[in-house]
Amino acid sequence: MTTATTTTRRLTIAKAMSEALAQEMARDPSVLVMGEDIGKLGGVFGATQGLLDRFGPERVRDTPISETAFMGAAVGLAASGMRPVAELMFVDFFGVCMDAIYNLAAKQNYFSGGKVSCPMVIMTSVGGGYGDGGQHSQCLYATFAHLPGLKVVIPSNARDAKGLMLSAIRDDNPVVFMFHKALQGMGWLGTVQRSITDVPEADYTTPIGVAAVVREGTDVTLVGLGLTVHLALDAAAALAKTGVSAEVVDLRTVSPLDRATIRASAAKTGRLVVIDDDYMSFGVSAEVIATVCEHGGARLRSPPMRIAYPDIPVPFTPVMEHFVLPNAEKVVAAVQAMLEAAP
Amino acid sequence: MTTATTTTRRLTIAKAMSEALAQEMARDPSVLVMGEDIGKLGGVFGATQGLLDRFGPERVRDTPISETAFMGAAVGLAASGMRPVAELMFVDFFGVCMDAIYNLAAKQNYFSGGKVSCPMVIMTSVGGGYGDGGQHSQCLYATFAHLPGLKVVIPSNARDAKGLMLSAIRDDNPVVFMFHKALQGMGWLGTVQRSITDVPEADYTTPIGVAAVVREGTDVTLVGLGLTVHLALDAAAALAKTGVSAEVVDLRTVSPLDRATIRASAAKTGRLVVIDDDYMSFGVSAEVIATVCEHGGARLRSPPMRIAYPDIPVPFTPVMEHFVLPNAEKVVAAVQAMLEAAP
Amino acid sequence: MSTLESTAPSRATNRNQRLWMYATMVQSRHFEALVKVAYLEGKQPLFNMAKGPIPGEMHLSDGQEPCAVGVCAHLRPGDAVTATHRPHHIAIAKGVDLKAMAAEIFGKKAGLSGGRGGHMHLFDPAVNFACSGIVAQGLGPAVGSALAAKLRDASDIAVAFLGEGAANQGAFHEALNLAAVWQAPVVFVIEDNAYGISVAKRDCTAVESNAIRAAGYGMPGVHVPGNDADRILAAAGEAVARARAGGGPTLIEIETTRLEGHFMGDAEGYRPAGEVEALKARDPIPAYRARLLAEGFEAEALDRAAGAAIAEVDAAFVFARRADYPAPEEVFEHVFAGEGASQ
Amino acid sequence: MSTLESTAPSRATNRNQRLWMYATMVQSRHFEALVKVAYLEGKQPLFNMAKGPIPGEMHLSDGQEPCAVGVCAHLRPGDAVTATHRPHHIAIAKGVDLKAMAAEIFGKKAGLSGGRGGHMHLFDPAVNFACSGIVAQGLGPAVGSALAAKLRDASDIAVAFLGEGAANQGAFHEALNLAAVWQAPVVFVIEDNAYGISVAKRDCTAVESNAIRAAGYGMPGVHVPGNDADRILAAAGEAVARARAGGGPTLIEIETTRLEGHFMGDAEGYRPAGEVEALKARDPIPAYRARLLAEGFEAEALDRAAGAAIAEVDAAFVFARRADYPAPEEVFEHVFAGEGASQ
Ligand SMILES: Cc1ncc(C[n+]2csc(CCOP(=O)(O)OP(=O)(O)O)c2C)c(N)n1
Ligand SMILES: Cc1ncc(C[n+]2csc(CCOP(=O)(O)OP(=O)(O)O)c2C)c(N)n1
Ligand SMILES: [Mg+2]
Ligand SMILES: [Mg+2]
Repeated sequence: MTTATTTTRRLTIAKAMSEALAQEMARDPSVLVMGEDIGKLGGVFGATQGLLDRFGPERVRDTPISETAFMGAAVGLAASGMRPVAELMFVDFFGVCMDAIYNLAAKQNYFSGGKVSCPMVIMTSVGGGYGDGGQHSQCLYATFAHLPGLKVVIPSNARDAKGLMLSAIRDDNPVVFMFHKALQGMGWLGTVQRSITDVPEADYTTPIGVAAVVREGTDVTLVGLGLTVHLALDAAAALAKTGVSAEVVDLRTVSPLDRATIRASAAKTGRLVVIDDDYMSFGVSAEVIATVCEHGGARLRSPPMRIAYPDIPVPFTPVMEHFVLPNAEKVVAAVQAMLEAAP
Repeated sequence: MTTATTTTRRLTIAKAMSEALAQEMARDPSVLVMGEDIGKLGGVFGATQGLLDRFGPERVRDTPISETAFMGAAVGLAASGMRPVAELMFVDFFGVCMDAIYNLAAKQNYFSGGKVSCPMVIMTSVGGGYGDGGQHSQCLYATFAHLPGLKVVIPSNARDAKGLMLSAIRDDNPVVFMFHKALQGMGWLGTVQRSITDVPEADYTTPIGVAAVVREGTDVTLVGLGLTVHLALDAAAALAKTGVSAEVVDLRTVSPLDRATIRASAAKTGRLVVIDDDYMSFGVSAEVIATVCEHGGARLRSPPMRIAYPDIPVPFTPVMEHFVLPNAEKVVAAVQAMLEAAP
Repeated sequence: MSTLESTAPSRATNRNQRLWMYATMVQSRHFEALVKVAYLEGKQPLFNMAKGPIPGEMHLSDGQEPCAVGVCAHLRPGDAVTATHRPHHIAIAKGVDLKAMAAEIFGKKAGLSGGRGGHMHLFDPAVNFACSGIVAQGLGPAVGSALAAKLRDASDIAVAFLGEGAANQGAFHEALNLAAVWQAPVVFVIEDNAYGISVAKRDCTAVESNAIRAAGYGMPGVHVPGNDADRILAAAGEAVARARAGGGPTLIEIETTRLEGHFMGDAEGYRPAGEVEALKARDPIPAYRARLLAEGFEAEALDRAAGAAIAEVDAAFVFARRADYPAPEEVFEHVFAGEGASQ
Repeated sequence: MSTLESTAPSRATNRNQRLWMYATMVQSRHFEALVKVAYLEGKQPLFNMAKGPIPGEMHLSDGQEPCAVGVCAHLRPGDAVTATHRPHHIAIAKGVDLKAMAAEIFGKKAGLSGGRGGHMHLFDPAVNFACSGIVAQGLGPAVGSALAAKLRDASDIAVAFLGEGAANQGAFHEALNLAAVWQAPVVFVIEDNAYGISVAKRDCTAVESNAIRAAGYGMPGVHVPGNDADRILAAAGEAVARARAGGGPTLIEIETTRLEGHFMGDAEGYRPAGEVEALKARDPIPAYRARLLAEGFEAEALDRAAGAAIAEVDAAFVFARRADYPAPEEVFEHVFAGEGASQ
């Protein structure tokens, strides 16, 4: 990890992503970007703003609505020495092109015995909370993290977003870069202000596969990723007022999972709550809990808890959606229940 | 669950599946079967043998290699009062048609507020161990189980296969019926003999969502599904010789997961080993462990262990593949290590 | 079969039908006008899509009404229609209950699915209407519904609407081939509004007219220029009659216009200057009114029909606004058919 | 553009090229013969696919050699080729290292990917050859490789081979459209062997010749009857030259014959009686030999070339059989590029 120079510029994740893309395109002629509406429009979620003007239509390609073809093409480009960055507009659309992602991109290096690598980035928006209905609000972290050969990152703030994007492009492997719509900094989506951070202008990388302890504490470990890091931080602030010291771990990468950081924090605090806005079962929360509880994990003082989106489609109407989404209050309540049961 | 009359006929899972299909097609004119090579060929894995001759090409449809179209068509058929059974030849191919499965079929009932149900069965082969390489040997249980609106079953023997198939067809929801190639009873695949069981000729159902304790024990709970149930049973037999009494739970359904049975067994024995031939991380083993360890789960005497396929593509060459697949010896070793650490 | 340029008479014979078409176009446009008003309420700060009485994305159909009425004029409640993310005009022309539809868009309990679906997931089994937010994924279900009708020897048919951008998605190809192989009674209707979000048809589609693609499936392909309800009526009439008579599928591409942005909030920077104004000058509804007047319809008759249609919409919006929100706990209902709430 | 019936001269001019074609067809056939022998060894009991020196599925290319040599005669190492689950003839014609290829099929350490890939996953970057076991998924990567060549201003091209069954897969449609929109230098070559496993082309494809589908992408479509290496050579020559000259993609469909089952062990009950015998009577290799002799090639020259080709195969198999298996632990290598073993 290159150490970055300090700066006071504050950027949204969208701007941090487009800045990282622009800097890397300027530095490395093999980088090109493609996807739907990433050219003239600058990306529905603003991740490619300004790139078409600066780098032209050869390197910034608006594609047909043909995810299978362009994800497959990215694999061929990667095999041929390029470093494509392909946007899947919503992660919810993975079902139309997953084969190219998980059977081609993810396995190319292995099938070729290391002779043909697959350096590409798939960037995709995740998450709900703004009433977009069940086919535009999913997270699917575990869907991607379960399948080998892919690295999967999800930044919770702009600083990490830029560093992870630069790492992702330079990685010789397919990296799925998931950005959460509630953190993206597009005015029309509402944005958690804490995700807008200072971002060094310089070139720097944030390592893939390394979680961050974003708040230290002693009584309980709250593990989150993307948006839920902010729920955890809000909960930690509320808990602090009641004298409970919560440590917050931002996973940043779900594959490969930084099990050491998770275990160390759980061992330190002896209590674990995982917060995940993806479907609960067979999800991130179970993997984190298993990582801590299994042989070789860490000893806990109380049974761990998970606060996740339940195993139901995402409803449209806000009264229902917000009822089931994780939030800071649910985290506080869980921690309090845990402490009451075994102080 | 209808109680079945006794019989001494022994069938393979393939025959049990095709018998269930034939019986239900005879009973219910709304049932039809479609997929690649399910007609003249009787299914690459024999699940539709004899159906074309008996029910004709209107109800037994060989399709083009167009999984997206025929899975989507199944959704339309289901919405229109039919009960389609569609075969996805290998689960590995899910990536070309997952949208129709998880965004259409799985969510139709919810999106319509219960007004348009989606009674369909997707039957698909899973598993490796016979040298078919990384795009034809995957399990992907967790990939399907993670997504809401689908029920997911995987029989470990012919008796359950027939009963689960009849339940699946009669269920008003999409059911993914995963059959393991190592249990299918096709001579050319080799078959675990224990999967070939007596199968009542009569009509009977095996309930979806209910696990079975297939061997009782007191010292450790071994949880498996499909093929790994047999690894667990083999391990239990070996452990019995050393005086260790292992209980074996056959999940039978992964979604919805029968958490009560899992927790009850784990509470009884105080030890848990989960055996899974799907990729380890974000998989079945983590969900089972979280189910037991989390708040409301069960108290264990030792940290649980998981024996799963590692997070790597499936290699072709048998020396590598068998090295990483779970087997009974690994289960025995895990249990012994667990008992040694905390007798 | 070769591509046909629609040579339909510009003067349809059925007076009532044309009056209905006019009034229904007016109704649809008024519906969108009221949606617009409601959608913009409370979108603060900075056009926050999550806020106001109608959150999420909103795709309006202004300008595309001729497609909906020209096709649906031939349809009966038993005919199935699958629409897209831009479904209002089609739903209205198909006879979807206006009150329940409006209530759904407001996320109310009285909505078509009790607020679970939202504007991209409108299901009304009373008139066999459904839609999906994933591009081109309505086509498979339409083929399935058509096959179901054929199997039960009904003369019902299915119509799948899609955008011209969707014609580059794999599902389009698979569904057309499958429909042709099955000789399913289905009509594929492309609404060519020249854009898929920001990407112009000419920049992403290798042919000028998608009608030519029909030849690749041995089915008639018809191109209908002019966004003219009468020509659409005639072209659709032939296709629908062919399907009902067992003559198999047809592909129709209609040149239409999108008078609004892709979704509300779209800044439309990708449009050439003056384009929207020019399109609005060719607004199909006043043009149709002028034609009807010129042909001798009385202004009073037109106004009466339009007035009644508008009044229905007004009543639907009053109903929808006054209706109750569902209880949050209802979110767990209808995940699975025939079962209670999931958790 | 309309479909072209290939009107190539049946008498090619380049003597060496045709000698190479003949010898390479013989080489490929001999390769398959030795695969057959090895594959059948030890398949006990009951043809157990898991057993013997070559486990898993085995798709032979006997009868399809003219497609491979007619196309690859025009290719250079820098040109990319993606093939299918039936890749041997194409790999051989493209110049893949025979020893490493044979060793891969035997699962040896000296194999192309050290035994990780197997017969459906042959990668040889020295000649830019790759293949995939998922139907039609090689097309996207070929378009990507072609674009990469175009972007670096090389005259290299890409060729994607596929079966006629694959032409009904969505990826086909998307890739052809994308290639046309990008004017990528790629040739799509359909080997029409009349079957996709057991399903006859006429039962699943709505048109007689897939060449007609090219019109839907504004690219030339060529139909080559007769399984005739010289006609294929001519048709491919035009397409390759067009691609190299910047003239964009071409679709070629070749009528060929599958002389064996879909895979080894296929009982072929779906074939009409006598079909295989009739096809074998038209075996393209003896026919080609006869033509060359008739045109004045000396038998001795043919035999010498063929003999050398056969000797190479024999040597490759000796090498492959004698080669060592990898160490099991190597299974963890190459999951990710540029990193050590994963676990
Ligand atoms: C598979 C898939 N890819 C991308 C999208 C995002 N998306 C929604 S609408 C749209 C444009 C569709 O264009 P067109 O089919 O022409 O319909 P129009 O919006 O013009 O009515 C896109 C790309 C999606 N919903 N599904
Ligand atoms: C997406 C997908 N669906 C199904 C299969 C199973 N499958 C393997 S080969 C094959 C038939 C392919 O037919 P064709 O394209 O004509 O090639 P051929 O086998 O005749 O060479 C099928 C259905 C697959 N590998 N991938
Ligand atoms: Mg459009
Ligand atoms: Mg074929």
